[in-house]
Amino acid sequence: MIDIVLLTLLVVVAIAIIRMKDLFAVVMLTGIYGLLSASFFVAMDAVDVAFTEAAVGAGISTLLMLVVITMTGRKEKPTRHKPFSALFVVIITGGLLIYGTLDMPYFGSADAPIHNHTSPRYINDSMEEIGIPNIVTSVLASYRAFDTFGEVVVIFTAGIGVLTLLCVARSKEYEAEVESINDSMHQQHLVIRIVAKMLIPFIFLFALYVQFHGDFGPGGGFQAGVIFASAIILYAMLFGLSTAHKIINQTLIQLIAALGVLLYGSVGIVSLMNGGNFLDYNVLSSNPITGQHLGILLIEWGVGCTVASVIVVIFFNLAARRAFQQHKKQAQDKESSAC
Amino acid sequence: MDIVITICSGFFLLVGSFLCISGGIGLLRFPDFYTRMHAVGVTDTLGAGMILVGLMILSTDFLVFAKLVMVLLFTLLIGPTTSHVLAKAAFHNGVIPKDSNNLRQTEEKENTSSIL
Amino acid sequence: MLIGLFNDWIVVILMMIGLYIVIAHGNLIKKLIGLTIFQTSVFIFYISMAKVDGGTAPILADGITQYSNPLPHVLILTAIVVGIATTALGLSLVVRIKETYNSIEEEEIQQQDNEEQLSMNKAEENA
Amino acid sequence: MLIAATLAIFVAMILAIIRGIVGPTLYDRILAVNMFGTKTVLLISLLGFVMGRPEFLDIAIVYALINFISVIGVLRYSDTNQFKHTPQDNESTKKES
Repeated sequence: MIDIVLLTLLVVVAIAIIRMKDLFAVVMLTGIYGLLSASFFVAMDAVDVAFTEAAVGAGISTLLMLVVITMTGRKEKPTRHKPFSALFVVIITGGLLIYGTLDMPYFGSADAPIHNHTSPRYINDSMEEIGIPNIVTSVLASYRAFDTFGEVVVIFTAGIGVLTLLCVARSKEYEAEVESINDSMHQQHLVIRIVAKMLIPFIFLFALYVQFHGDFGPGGGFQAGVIFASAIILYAMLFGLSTAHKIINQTLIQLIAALGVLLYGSVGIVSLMNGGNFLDYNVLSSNPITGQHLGILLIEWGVGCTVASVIVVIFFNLAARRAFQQHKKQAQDKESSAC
Repeated sequence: MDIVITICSGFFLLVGSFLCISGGIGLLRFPDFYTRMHAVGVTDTLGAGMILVGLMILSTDFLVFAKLVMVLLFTLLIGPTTSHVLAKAAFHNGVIPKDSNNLRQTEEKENTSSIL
Repeated sequence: MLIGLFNDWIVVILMMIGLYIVIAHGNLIKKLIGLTIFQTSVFIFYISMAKVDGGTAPILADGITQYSNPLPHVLILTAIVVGIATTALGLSLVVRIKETYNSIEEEEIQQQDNEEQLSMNKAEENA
Repeated sequence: MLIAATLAIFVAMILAIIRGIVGPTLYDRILAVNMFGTKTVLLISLLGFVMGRPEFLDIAIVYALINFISVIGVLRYSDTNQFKHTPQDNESTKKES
């Protein structure tokens, strides 16, 4: 019942997103959309997914889009031609897809093909083979560890891509001027500053809890990385980008992103050297269960480091680009007024 | 003992639900930003607190209780802060509170806009 | 049937909304948001496939026999984080496009490209 | 009683969505999103009890924290001259010149 209400609300919000021309409002609705889909995931028992979507969909993606909108302009221009052809394509495709769903197994039926192939083994045997209660973590980090390695590399590559596209060469005088732009929030908002100072340590602590508690409850490297990064982003937003740069060195962060992938890969290499398969943790220790625990701990650390530092790198570069553009604009204004 | 727990938690949950709904109606019906924020800011924190207290009474596990206390503390800390910051930002950015003199006009405007 | 396939139909509707935004809107950021909606519809599809009636979250505990399927959860969990990373890459491309063309509307960008092409052709003819 | 509270929260969520869609000013929308976030925290906590596995309250804590971060972020990036000129921006430009 709950899921039907949530899905209907999702459709309503999505239709509202089509109609809006103000991109800021669209981004706010995207935030609501993320929150709704995360509640849907909780109602569908996917607690780990809800955890990730909560941190990513409602928090980070809204923020990144906002930063970009402040750079590219807020209004969407109305399209001149009528979108009948698009509507035609969409209705035809949708009709075909709905025709396709008629063969699908009904929602929640326990004898659907998806439930009797590999998942019974995960549910029945994972406690003996891996030894941790959270099946999602054991599948993510042990049974399908190679797949997860691929995902981590994709995230790392996306970080490199953002870095290549947006990195600005910094000079001393530019830094000094950017500092004066950036610190406006810090000067004015005493209340948030103090509340954030109280909250940031909690967020870091909670991120560590999520990182290490991933074996027993919802959580793990991906979620912890996102939460860790959002605490750093909060700090950077409140106290200015240059202050954050002084504390968290960009080069160091890039190094940590690479080290996370390296740690993940080297766990695989070590298990190869000990005579097992790539990322087979049973051989890491004399007792297979201890080996699994060690392997999962190490690769969760690798994932956490990479995700946290890639998201911080993405945010820092977008925000630095924005400050750089503002700086250039102000310099131009000054020149024109001098003329 | 069980019945006392059920009645207590039911009372808190009902009061919390009432506050949540009234906050929602206030958000929808009030004429300008500041009154809406007032409605939400007051009822949101108290309503959330009430529902969380109701759940705390229901909880049997200590860890669950502790997590609920944490959620409650965060809500109590964050709710008023965001209200304050929002009001400040809105005022700085030129959202003008509606005067009682032109309240009638704005009500009419609101009605027409909600019909549209 | 209505309840049994409701989730799938909602998934199709959301997917088509995303596709429509990508096709019909010219604004690049709006297109990215359409892509996000499309992506979320796929997530919803996987997660609702994983649900088993009467099951609970796939975290082993005493006294529970029926669990939902953990495999789609794993796939989507990683896909969400990969999704935000790729969206960020798209956003940074939009930033660069804005810097180069001073616009993020598809039509204006194409117009500028066409003009540039024309002027280049003319220059070649003159030469 | 839990079901009643869940329904009440759904009603409040729907009202917040309507305000988020209609909302004439930008701040109404931020307010709606903020309220929606709080309601989501409550919904998750209640769902844990309704489904009989209340140990997943970690998610509710994350929601509460992330909600704060996103509201601060929205205010931080809506406070610039792009949207409207603020006294703070004036001050910072004065400092430079």
